[in-house]
Amino acid sequence: MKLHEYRSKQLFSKFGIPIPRGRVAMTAHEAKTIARELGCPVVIKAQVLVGGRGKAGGIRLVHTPEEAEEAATQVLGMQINGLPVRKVLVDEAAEISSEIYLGVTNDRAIRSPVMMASAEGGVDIEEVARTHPDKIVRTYIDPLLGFQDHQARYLAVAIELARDHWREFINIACGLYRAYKSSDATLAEINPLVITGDNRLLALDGKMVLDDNALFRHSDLAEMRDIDEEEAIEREARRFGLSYVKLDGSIGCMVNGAGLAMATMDVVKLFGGEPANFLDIGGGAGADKVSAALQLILRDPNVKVVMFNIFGGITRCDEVARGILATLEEVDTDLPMVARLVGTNEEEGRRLLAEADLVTATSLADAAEKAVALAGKGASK
Amino acid sequence: MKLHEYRSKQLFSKFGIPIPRGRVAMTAHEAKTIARELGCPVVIKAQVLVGGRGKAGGIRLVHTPEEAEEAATQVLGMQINGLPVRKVLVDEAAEISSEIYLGVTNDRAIRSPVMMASAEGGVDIEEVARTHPDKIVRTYIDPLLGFQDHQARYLAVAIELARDHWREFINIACGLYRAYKSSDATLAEINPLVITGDNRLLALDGKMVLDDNALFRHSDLAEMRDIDEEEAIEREARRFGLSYVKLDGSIGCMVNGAGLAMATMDVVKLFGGEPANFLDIGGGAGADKVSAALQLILRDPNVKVVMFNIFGGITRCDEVARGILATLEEVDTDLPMVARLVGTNEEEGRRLLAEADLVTATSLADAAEKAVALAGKGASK
Amino acid sequence: MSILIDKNTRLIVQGITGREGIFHTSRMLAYGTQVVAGVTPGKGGEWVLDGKVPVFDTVHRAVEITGANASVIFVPASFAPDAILEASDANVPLIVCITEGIPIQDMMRVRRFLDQDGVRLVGPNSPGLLTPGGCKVGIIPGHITEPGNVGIVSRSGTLTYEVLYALKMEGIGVSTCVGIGGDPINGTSFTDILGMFEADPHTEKVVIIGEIGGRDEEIAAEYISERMTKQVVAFIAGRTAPPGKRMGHAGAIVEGGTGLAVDKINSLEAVGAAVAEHPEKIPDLLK
Amino acid sequence: MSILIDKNTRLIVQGITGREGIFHTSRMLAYGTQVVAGVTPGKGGEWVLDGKVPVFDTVHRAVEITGANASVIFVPASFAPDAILEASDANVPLIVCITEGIPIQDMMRVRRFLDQDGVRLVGPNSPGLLTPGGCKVGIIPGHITEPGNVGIVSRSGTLTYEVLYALKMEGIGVSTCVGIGGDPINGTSFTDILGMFEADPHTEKVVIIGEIGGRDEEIAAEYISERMTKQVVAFIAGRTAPPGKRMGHAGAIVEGGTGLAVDKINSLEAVGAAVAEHPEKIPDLLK
Repeated sequence: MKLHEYRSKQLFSKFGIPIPRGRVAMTAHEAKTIARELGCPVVIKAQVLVGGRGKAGGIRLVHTPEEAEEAATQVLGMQINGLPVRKVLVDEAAEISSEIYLGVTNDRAIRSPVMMASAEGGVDIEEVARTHPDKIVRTYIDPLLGFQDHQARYLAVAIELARDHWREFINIACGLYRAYKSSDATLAEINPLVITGDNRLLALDGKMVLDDNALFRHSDLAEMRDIDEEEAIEREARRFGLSYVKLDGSIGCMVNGAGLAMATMDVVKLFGGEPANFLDIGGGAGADKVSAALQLILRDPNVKVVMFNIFGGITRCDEVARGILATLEEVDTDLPMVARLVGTNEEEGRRLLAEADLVTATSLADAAEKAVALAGKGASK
Repeated sequence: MKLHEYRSKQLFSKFGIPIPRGRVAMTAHEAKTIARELGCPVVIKAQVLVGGRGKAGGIRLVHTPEEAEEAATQVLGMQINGLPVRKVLVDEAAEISSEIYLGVTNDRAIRSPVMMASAEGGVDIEEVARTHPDKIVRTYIDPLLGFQDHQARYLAVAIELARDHWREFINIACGLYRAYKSSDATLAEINPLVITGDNRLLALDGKMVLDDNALFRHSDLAEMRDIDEEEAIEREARRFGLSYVKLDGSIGCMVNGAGLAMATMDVVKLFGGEPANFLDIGGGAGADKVSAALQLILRDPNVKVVMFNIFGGITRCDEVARGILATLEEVDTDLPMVARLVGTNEEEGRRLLAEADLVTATSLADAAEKAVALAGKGASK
Repeated sequence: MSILIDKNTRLIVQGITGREGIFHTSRMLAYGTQVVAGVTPGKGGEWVLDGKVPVFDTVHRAVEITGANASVIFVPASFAPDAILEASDANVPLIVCITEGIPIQDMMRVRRFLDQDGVRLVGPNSPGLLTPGGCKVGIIPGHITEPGNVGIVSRSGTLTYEVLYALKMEGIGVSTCVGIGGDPINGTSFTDILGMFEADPHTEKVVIIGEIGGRDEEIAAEYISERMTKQVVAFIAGRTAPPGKRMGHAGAIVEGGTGLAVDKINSLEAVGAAVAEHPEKIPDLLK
Repeated sequence: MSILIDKNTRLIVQGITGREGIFHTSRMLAYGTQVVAGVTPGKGGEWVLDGKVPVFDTVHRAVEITGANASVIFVPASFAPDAILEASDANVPLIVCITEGIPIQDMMRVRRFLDQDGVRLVGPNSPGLLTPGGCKVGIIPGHITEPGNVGIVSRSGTLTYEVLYALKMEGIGVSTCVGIGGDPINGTSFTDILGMFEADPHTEKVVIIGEIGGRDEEIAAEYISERMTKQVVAFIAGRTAPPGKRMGHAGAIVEGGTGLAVDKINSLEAVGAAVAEHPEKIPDLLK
């Protein structure tokens, strides 16, 4: 789960990281009031959970409260990469003398958190990573021991930070690690961490991504989920514990397991079809969950055929069959359906489905072939 | 640094450990008021930093506020193992159906914290440890990983705790570990942890010892040091960073290093003398500290002779000599002094002391022999 | 004829009284696995499955009484790290964690701890292990495979069943099938298992089932090139997956351009491991 | 002719610009130790002691530039755990910590971490090591001992000097003297050093200097009985110490009746190690 910039910075602030004074506005009028309170110049920043805000014109420097209102009016009317802007952050403007990058994330290969810093922070940091990897320095963090002061010093020296900023930098790096750890983040990033005109370090922009699996112990953070920004259908999927990604094809797929779901999509494509979605019902889904999943698929108007590929392990084929049958009783649909059920309780599952009007398949290839045929020309490449 | 029972329990309470309702009284009248507020029966408990309160009559169960006042009057007038009782804790009385022991401390051989529990808690726990060591169960805690729930369950099972208390017990054990860890304790102990008549777990008595070396990061706890209970002279020693223990002999010893200080005492005894104190000036003591140490020794009226045994390493003999000379200029004393200075800057040290009227010695045995001789018959065994 | 588990495996089931625990215990018993005990705190002293399996309150007690040498974990994600540590503390040499959804920071700490401890963890988010005809630990359906000489190691769950089933349809048997789990941090890697298969005299060929994300398949390719003498065949899921959601700059910097199916396929093919274009083609490649 | 340090030791001094750091660096240089660098964060680029020793901001940089293979730590107690970890992180194989007063929970964590890391920590609260005529690391005065064939290992600081001096007075020389430090949790134990002396062809006899508290001397006695062929002589300080302040019940239970001088002396004598009645009698026992 991603946190908005303003939420991330508020969290950073709790851990002693200096951030600009600022507040969030839902309306242009509010933005004007905040600008007046803070004193201009201020920056109006679109709060959306996608990158590229700056290039899309979602960040504006303004010099009067009236300009703030005008800029906020524009930004609040924007869509950035398809997402409507519903909030702006009004931050006091800072004079920037240089931009640092500082971030902590998980390195799965090393199986540890890694803290990274660069003297060349800012929007082009990924370009720096590609072209001058030596300009990004890393220090791996023992997950049991935690981040140590000497590691922060190592980074400060390696990015050739002026000595009078070391104390601040060490506090910021340690604070960032604590923010990351205490909120079960998978990413906590300050970019840019600026040196201001009056020679202070300031976290001008912040980003955090939290581990969805750990939200059960962070109810305060879980409440911050911005449901506005999720497509209604994905929100619904989450509510049932389903993993759903909408795609552009015509073959609705319901599969148990992410790997098998991907493989199923691969095979559908191999036989010339286009999947309408990725949908993993997870392990051990009961009839309710299966029913919810099927209803999600049926809501997509592009879907021409539904394909079930269930290989039972912790998931039981009979439960899946019950879920399908229950849905077909409730929902009126003419769509053809291809079902392939193998594994745990497969006999019972097949017996249950025998009553319904479903095409059955024995192998994955068989199922994909039949589904592609049924989708007809609608499933063109 | 030891914490009083009431401080320990307050700290436990912050970590979710249930404690009896209660408050501290400095006067008998206060005790009466508290007893009335809590509702009787209550227990009046002497707050002193020594064991054996119960046997000394420092714990009284009373049934009316008037009785509370009377009991508090008596207890507040007591001395327990030489320490005057200046405070009493007035706790609501609990009906006890059984007593558990639960404690966490450092096991230096294993180099880890260890949590211990016993179904046979109460004042005789050490006797249990001696006679039935199997009745005390232990679980070692990885200092990086911390205490885990399964370890608490292990203890609960091993002491045959009734199942309906497991959830409470696990919370208490985890809370106790967090109290121990977050305050840099060397001991955190609940004895007894009782099962009450109405079948709840309750920490009836608590004890914590904090790591003096870690107090720099626990200023809130450091303020709790009960200076009333320290001898004035030991308090003074602490102020200068000296380690001083008063003994009954006549030979005042100033030594650098605990091991050498003990060895010096051993040798004094071996030659028939009795040390007046253990005094370690630590490593790298400057002239000020040496001067403070010497003044401490001179304050003890039993001292007949002062013996310096300084083997310079991080401590410099010239600094020690300067400290001695400075003191002798300030303080008027006729006591004979034996000085043995070897090691770092010893020439300079000896040169400085040559002016003063001190007996010098080359070896430890030589110094001890001379000191014992000078102490004369006063230093009898 | 197998790695890690066989007829002598004495298994305990942590979380045996839960819905999944009890269901899969009955399946494991039916397969012939020696399930010697279950563990559910607070239910020690009970027996489950018609008195076949005793339940203990702690792993310590279960191991002490039954001499178990492996554990399989079915407890919910929020309790699973503690369950793994409990099994490790009781010196269970093989711990198989089926649970999915364990927080990643928990797993980093657990894995770091286990590294010092010398126990082997398979999973989490693993379907378990299966030595056909010998022992089933976890949830892999037993009837979809037969004993044979092909070793299987997979990051996926159900996709593994798909492959086992496809092999069976073509009459190809399996020595041991190991699901190492799909989580970013797990206890056992492809290379750990490749090494065991290379050393196992009853395994003649090996199938790797990978998927997009991480670099485990690339590392496995290096290992194959340096250490493996046996034939290795692979399938990588996610060729057509849309690019995943980005993890901010740090994720991009750490992962670089890695994790794509095409890179994994190229790495494996470069070291002589044939990569199937869909899972049901694996049997052809083994012939 | 020595263990752990010799003429090839290339030493860095952490905390070199502090009062103790600079003083003892000059002493170590005067003794002939190759002090190749100092570390003080914020003072990198300076030179100390008349341009003899360069100062770096980090241990990493110091090691990178100078090829140091040992470090001695003089930083204050609140920063010392970080300093130890920094040296370990920079792969310094021998870390000697002079600092006293480090919180015990910090040291438990540091020690646990180092156990996985393969570096050797001597101390904290150690006077350091001395290989007479070869190398001095720490604060043991150099002129109170001469090269020879007696190995010394001690938990004490100044008491060690006392013994070195007494040996010198009797013309007895030393191979290496190691102060393992008097703190409850330290990096190196008596038995670690006994094993090195046993293996060192230039050490013929060993002196152990112990004190009350803990069980290290008892464990050393077991080791002597099982592994040592060389003569071992001991002194234990604190025979006449009044019983220390009690640490509550838990301390008494954990420590039991252990830690008394008499127990340590009995343990050592029982395995044939003569125990001197005062430190200046050690030379007699070595003859």
